[in-house]
Amino acid sequence: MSNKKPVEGEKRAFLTGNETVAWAALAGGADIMYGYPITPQNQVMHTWSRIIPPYNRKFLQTEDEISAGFANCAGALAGKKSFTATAGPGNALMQEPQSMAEAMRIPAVFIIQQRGGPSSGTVIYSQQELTLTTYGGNGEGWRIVYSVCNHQEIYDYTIKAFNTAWTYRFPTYVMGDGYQAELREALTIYDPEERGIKMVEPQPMVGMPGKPGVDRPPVHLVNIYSLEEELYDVCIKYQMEFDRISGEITESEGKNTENPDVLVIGHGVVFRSIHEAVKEMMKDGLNVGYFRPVTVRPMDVKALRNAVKNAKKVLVAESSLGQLERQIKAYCYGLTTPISGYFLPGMGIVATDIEREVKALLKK
Amino acid sequence: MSNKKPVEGEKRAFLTGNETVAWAALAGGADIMYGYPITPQNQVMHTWSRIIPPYNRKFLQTEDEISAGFANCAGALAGKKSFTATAGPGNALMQEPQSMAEAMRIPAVFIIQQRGGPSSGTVIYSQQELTLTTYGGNGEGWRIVYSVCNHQEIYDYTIKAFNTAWTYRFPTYVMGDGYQAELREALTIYDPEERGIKMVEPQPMVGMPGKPGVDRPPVHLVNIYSLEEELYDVCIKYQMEFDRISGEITESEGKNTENPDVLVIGHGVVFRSIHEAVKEMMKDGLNVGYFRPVTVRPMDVKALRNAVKNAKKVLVAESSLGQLERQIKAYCYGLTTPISGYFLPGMGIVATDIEREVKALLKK
Amino acid sequence: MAKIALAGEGGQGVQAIAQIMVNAAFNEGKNACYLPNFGLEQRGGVSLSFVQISDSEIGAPKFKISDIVIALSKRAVVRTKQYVGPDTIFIYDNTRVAESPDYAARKILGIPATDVANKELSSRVFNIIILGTVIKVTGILGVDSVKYALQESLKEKFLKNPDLKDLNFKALESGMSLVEEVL
Amino acid sequence: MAKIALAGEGGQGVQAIAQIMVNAAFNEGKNACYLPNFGLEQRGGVSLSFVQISDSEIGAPKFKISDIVIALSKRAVVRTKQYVGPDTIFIYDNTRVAESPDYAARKILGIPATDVANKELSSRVFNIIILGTVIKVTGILGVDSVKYALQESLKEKFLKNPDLKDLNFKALESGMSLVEEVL
Amino acid sequence: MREWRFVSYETEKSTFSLFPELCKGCGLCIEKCPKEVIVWQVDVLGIYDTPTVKPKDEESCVACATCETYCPDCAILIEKKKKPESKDN
Amino acid sequence: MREWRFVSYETEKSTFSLFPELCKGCGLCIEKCPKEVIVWQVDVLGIYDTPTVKPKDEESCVACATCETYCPDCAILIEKKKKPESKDN
Amino acid sequence: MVQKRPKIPDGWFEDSKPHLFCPGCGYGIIFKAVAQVVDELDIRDRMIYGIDIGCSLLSYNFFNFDTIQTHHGRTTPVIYGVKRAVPEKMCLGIFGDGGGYAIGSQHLVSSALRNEKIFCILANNTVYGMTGGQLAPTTLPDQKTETTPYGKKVEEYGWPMQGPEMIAAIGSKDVYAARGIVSNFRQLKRFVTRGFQNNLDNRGFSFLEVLSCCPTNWRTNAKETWEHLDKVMTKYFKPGEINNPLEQKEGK
Amino acid sequence: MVQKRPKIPDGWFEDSKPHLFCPGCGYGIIFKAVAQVVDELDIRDRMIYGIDIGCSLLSYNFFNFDTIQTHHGRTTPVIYGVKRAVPEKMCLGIFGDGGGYAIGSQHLVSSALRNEKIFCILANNTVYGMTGGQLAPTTLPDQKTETTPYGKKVEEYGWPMQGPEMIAAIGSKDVYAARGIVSNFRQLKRFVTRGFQNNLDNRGFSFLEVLSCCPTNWRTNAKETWEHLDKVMTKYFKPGEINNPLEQKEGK
Ligand SMILES: Cc1ncc(C[n+]2csc(CCOP(=O)(O)OP(=O)(O)O)c2C)c(N)n1
Ligand SMILES: Cc1ncc(C[n+]2csc(CCOP(=O)(O)OP(=O)(O)O)c2C)c(N)n1
Ligand code: SF4
Ligand code: SF4
Ligand code: SF4
Ligand code: SF4
Ligand code: SF4
Ligand code: SF4
Ligand SMILES: [Mg+2]
Ligand SMILES: [Mg+2]
Repeated sequence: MSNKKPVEGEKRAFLTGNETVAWAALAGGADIMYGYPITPQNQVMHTWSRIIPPYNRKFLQTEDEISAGFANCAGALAGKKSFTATAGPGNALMQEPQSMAEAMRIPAVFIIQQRGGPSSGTVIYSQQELTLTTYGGNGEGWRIVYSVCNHQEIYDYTIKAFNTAWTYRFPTYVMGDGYQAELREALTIYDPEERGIKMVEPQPMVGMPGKPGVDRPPVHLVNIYSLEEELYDVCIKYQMEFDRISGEITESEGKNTENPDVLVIGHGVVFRSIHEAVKEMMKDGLNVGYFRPVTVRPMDVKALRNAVKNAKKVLVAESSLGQLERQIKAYCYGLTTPISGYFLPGMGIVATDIEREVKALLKK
Repeated sequence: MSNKKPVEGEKRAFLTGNETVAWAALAGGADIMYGYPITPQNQVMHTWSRIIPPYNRKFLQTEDEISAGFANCAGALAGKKSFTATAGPGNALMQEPQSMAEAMRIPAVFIIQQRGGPSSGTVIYSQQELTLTTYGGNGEGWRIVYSVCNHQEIYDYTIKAFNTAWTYRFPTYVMGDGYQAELREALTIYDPEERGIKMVEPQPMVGMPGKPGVDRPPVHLVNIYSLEEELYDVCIKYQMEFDRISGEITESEGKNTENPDVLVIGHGVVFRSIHEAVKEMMKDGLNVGYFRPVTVRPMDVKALRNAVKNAKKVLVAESSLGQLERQIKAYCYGLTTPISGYFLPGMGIVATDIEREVKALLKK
Repeated sequence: MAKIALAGEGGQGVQAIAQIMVNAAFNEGKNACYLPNFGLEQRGGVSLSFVQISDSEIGAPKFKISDIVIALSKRAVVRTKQYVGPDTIFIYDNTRVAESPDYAARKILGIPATDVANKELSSRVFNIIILGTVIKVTGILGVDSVKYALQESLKEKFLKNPDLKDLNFKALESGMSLVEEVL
Repeated sequence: MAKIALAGEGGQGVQAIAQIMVNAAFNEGKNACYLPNFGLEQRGGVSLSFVQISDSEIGAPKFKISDIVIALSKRAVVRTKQYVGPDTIFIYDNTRVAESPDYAARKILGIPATDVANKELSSRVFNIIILGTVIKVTGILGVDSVKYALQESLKEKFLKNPDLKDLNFKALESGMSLVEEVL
Repeated sequence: MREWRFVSYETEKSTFSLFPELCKGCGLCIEKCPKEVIVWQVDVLGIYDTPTVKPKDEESCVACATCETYCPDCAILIEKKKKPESKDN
Repeated sequence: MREWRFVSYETEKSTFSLFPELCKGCGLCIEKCPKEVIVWQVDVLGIYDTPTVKPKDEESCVACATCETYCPDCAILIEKKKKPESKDN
Repeated sequence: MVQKRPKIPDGWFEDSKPHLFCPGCGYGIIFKAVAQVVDELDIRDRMIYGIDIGCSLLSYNFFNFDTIQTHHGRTTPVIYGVKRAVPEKMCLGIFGDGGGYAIGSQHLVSSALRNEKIFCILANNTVYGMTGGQLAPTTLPDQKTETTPYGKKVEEYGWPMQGPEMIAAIGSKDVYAARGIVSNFRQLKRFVTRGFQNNLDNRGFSFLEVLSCCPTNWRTNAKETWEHLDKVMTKYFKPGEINNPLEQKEGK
Repeated sequence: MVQKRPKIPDGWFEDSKPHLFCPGCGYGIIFKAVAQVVDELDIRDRMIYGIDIGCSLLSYNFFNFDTIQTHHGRTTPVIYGVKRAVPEKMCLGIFGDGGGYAIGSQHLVSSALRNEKIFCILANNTVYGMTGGQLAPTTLPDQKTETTPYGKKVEEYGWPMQGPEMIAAIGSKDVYAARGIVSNFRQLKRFVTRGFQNNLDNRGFSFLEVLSCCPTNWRTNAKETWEHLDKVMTKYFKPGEINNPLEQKEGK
């Protein structure tokens, strides 16, 4: 990595979400991206490969998402800040390596730009990869997933993702969607160190200095175990660590969560509409509020339960068929606030949709 | 398919679970299996390829699970009763075609023998593929999943799976695990038609008789859409159909669910221990009961909620880190019966475990 | 707040004028965003663009009902129907689209942009005429700031051929007056 | 109900005797099941087998504490430690394993099966001697039904060499009496 | 049977027909014609409002149908005219 | 440094050592020896309680170390003896 | 003036025309060859046609025969899946160089190995067309793509993939492996015919790479398109039959 | 009697011996050649070693250098992933014919294509060893496996895969492609050395198939094992160098 700073000071910029990812990765000190084209994340790769030459970062287009995912794990194992980006069927295909990253505690970073599903679906937009991104693979969801809602957040959380990954050594995700990926809007880009954000130094898990067997023992990393008991011990240990660090990681925001007549819950880009709608309705004197998980894995369960408990009614709005609602209900088990869902799988949700639904709930 | 019946009348047999799958598929009229080796399902393939020659069925070992999954879809599209079997990382890898099966309503049958996870985990056993099997891929879980607990059920539900798939045209699963796969135990094998089980005839979705464009229009099957609205319509339609047929499909069993002090919930092989433990405790005069979902997707929500509501306390026992508990809590949102979990990821649970946990709950 | 949906054939420069508009808004310190649509085909689909300009924060990147819809071809007229509401001003190129659509909009305005471009200016600045009409109808952007953004985005072309600048500015103004006539 | 864990080196015939036992139980109309363990290696791992025979329904295929543990090699003794509880009868081959393990079992019995096999019978029937001891200790299966199952499973070998049948039956009986001596 | 709009041009050896609803104005035919017969025209616009093509004159076309063969959209139809002598028959 | 149990056999041209904790009794060495020197033995058992191997006599071995090379488990060590003449020096 | 009909092959599904491909796209020419051969061999009622995600997807309603649109790179397992289930069908898959040589190369390799009785046609346009022009396994040295914006470096990404040569090297003598080019229609049709014939004879796998053009991502006009095909691409990819189990070996 | 030490190469991790492979398994011989060459080239401190799920996994603690156990077929992307991130490392992957020619063949093909500067060694034992002896892409005609219990039919599954030939055909002249056999240790070591050398020179991808033995699944005794290797397998697979970008072409 060269010493030249990609971003000096603070700058307003007008970018697409995909461009924002690439610039944030650059500013966040990413060393290498491995990727395979898929709409709507292509432009992350395009931008990255276009802007890196002066900074001595690397890019490899692999033969498929399986490879991109495994190579991404490899880059991180080798001690480099490594990332990839994918979507939809590519995300499904990449679960195999993501699952290895969970099992081996590999601090690889994944960018997910959700598209319509199932299967090829559309190349446009959805929130139908929530379950897949938070709990995909044959594992237990040892992943940290930031669900962003605007370009500023894309920038901030992409930088943060590298720090989270390398601090806690769980695979870390920034989850956006096709709308955000292709949308052009303004944000402030900056050099994180200048803002006082300490960037965590990556550490190799293989290939450390010294001759193995002479200067140090060789490192032998595995993800398979001979006995049930061995795997069990690993599972319990990692789960406990995941639970322990969750308190440090979870992020959420809420408004008027003290005692709203209706609390609206949503994540990612849908939150923009929720935010707008709730603001408008509050202006109109309606007693409504919102709760938004920023980390969808782990979830800020305490804040969530609090908000749900205080509300008279809850509306979960999402561009999928209840993937968020299912999680909310599981996390809030034991509470009795009625929860209803507004689901537009693969379609955008606008503020007037939210207002209409909330008002219908208020009337009931 | 030759007319020779693989099983005449009823017969006691002493088989492994994997052998049972193969015999059931044969008796159930499966035409072709596509598969890729992975422990613990290998013996399904071994047995199938060994027993089929007299019956003119087919087998293809493919180059990976992706291929096995897509070829499985293809066999069904071509109007053949087609199935595959996989596990663990193979199941993760096979999500891409499973997702296509959901999107195109392909009546393909999948046998899942869960092994330890995440990643390679163990080749032995777990219940850690519940989330993956019920909600894997970038979709909405339009799948029908039977979670079996003994060899008789493996036989019964493998036969049933073909009927379910070809009746409702959703991909259909029989989910077991490594223990059941390798266990040898007794069961009754039979010819389904002789038992009065009407086997549903498969119907091709492509390659029907006649010259396209002359005798009939050509068939053009897709899983991708140009507009969000098109995909939305498909999603809503399929979800409604899935919901509509759920009432016909869901299966569950319960004991002493009227008013138990502790209700134990578990699926698959763990239910064997629950069953034994509850029986013993009831003998001892304890007021305990159980609920067991047979279809883990769709879930018999009505019976489940009823059982949970009536119970004073609920214990969810599973060989995974809360995958079933999460679903139970989501389905039971609004109820207040305390639910606690007993989780042994990748390890077997025995009756004495259940008894101990239940008694601890009773004391609290 | 202005929500503008622009639609046309590939090559008509729809995305370019969306870009100029949001650049102008950005320079003015307004909130602005623009979402191109993307279909499956690389070519041949209707090119759509969703532009929003506002003094306050912007919600969803894609809206369902437009304040203004601009449709530049027959297919574009059909494709944009869903974005038309009772308050929408619907503008179409009446050189290319003979019949006025019977959408239940607030106003439906036919602009002979193609005709004017071909006859009075140059077919190349067809989209700038359209830009002019949008600017006029919305009134949300300053003409100078649009000119500045236009200049920035065509800087290199203008450098090579200084006459182009004039041509484009004329087109812009002509678009503005064309729509004034029918408003 | 009997829960039996058998462990040995590959080639010692552990799985074969598990199979014969459950077959005998099946023929007697009992509930029976047997779960082989499988590790990663094709060879070289300790071969384990979990057998359950019962008059009533059988719960989990794998149990945590055995009624009877049979360990036929040093590694098998170590590997099976976790299945030993205070009520377990632990049987090991004291030809191969010199020291008696100090597990907190109900009984720990050393059987010179290898010695007897090599000296009095044939090393090939080593596992059948073990089968005899298990049958004796559990008492859950009829000797005749075990003999029948044994015969069935070795039918072809017995056909080729009728002396084998005698040898095997002798081994079975010798196993039964060996354990009787130490019980 | 669907009807396609067309324009036909008579040349000595061929009838050159163009189906504007199929022509996308790619120009492949122009470059592939061995006799450089085909030229752009704007009198008839293609499906994407692009210029379409026509033979530049009545003499050059040899009715080889290369253009027809290579048009990816089947927008050209070449009908070979019977040789003059056969006309006399 | 780990110590391995071993048994050594002196032959004219070599010292043939076997490490029973490494020998798995596969027999590959027996079949690969160009001089058919190696035979099974049960006096020393291998790691899986299998028979191990030894040279059949003192004459046949030519100290070529083929057995050592092909033993997948490094269970054989062949030490070539210096030629008798050098012994005299 | 009598009504004239365009020479749309019977094998094309006329209702879906004009088709969805870009102006000047080579796929149209390939599809013309395919439909003509299908008509000549009179096998339309036996056809099962599979397509990738990739520009071939745009042919989901192109033909007058049954079509399955699959996933990116997965056409091959879908069509051999059909063939194994109903061997009387003629199974054709068409996909791009990304689908065939990158994400789906294991399927191609394995179909050649197992000698699946299917016909795969791969459009080599040296880019990922549908996703907007990224690097493909066939991208030429120094070619600029969206993911090699400064030109593809051979040190980084190697030389262009030699597909039919690879297929032929895998081992079976019964595999038909050839490379055509959209600028030579006669040859292309001959290769398509033989590809089908090899399946009709139940002899073996047929693989045809076709040098195709993508004027959209190449940003070429018609003249440049033909030149690039004939002069540049053929420097790296030699048209011809690499393995022909049918007697008649292709001379030119 | 003085303490004698077995001739375990320095490159082996002695604490893990005796290793986990079956008696008579060919992997042990391959690993001996590898370790000897690593020691001779003195590159232990630069080694990153990747293994599949497949019997190669049993070497997860075999060597005295850093090891990553990956997934079935995924060793290749993991080690080229490392190489691209830290090019100063020497990246070696060892896996089976199932991992290399079936589920991971896209990675092998692509590594050859992109000329990744890594070294892949593939153990060809004509079966899936670890999972108990199913069909592999290399399975011989009529060979009985668990999934071809009546013998592999060539009509159904084709001829045995010609791996190094395929790798060589993909296109790059800088790829080292060879086939060794565990019964010819001298040659095997030479090929291993050249494979590493091609990476050390930063020239290109190195691929070495090794005809190996699986007495467990073959159910052969030692004599039959060697015979099967030398007499039967070599009928279908020719040992030698298929492509050698280093000067010294291998004669025999
Ligand atoms: C699993 C998966 N990965 C990636 C994609 C995105 N994708 C769609 S088409 C395409 C590339 C198409 O290129 P090619 O196969 O060469 O076909 P062409 O469009 O050039 O004909 C890609 C990468 C996808 N749809 N699915
Ligand atoms: C994704 C996935 N599919 C399948 C398996 C199961 N599996 C483990 S090893 C193996 C085959 C090993 O054969 P090969 O690659 O030839 O190696 P060998 O054991 O013969 O050396 C298979 C299919 C797996 N672990 N992961
Ligand atoms: S006629 Fe065909 S080849 Fe010629 S320009 Fe039109 S579409 Fe292109
Ligand atoms: S028929 Fe031949 S000569 Fe005539 S225009 Fe077409 S290509 Fe040119
Ligand atoms: S050194 Fe050579 S001759 Fe001596 S035993 Fe070994 S292989 Fe045989
Ligand atoms: S010494 Fe080596 S080769 Fe010989 S039997 Fe023992 S393990 Fe096998
Ligand atoms: S992008 Fe290229 S390959 Fe795809 S349709 Fe357009 S021209 Fe053809
Ligand atoms: S199963 Fe075969 S390949 Fe695997 S360790 Fe045993 S002998 Fe070697
Ligand atoms: Mg392409
Ligand atoms: Mg193998």
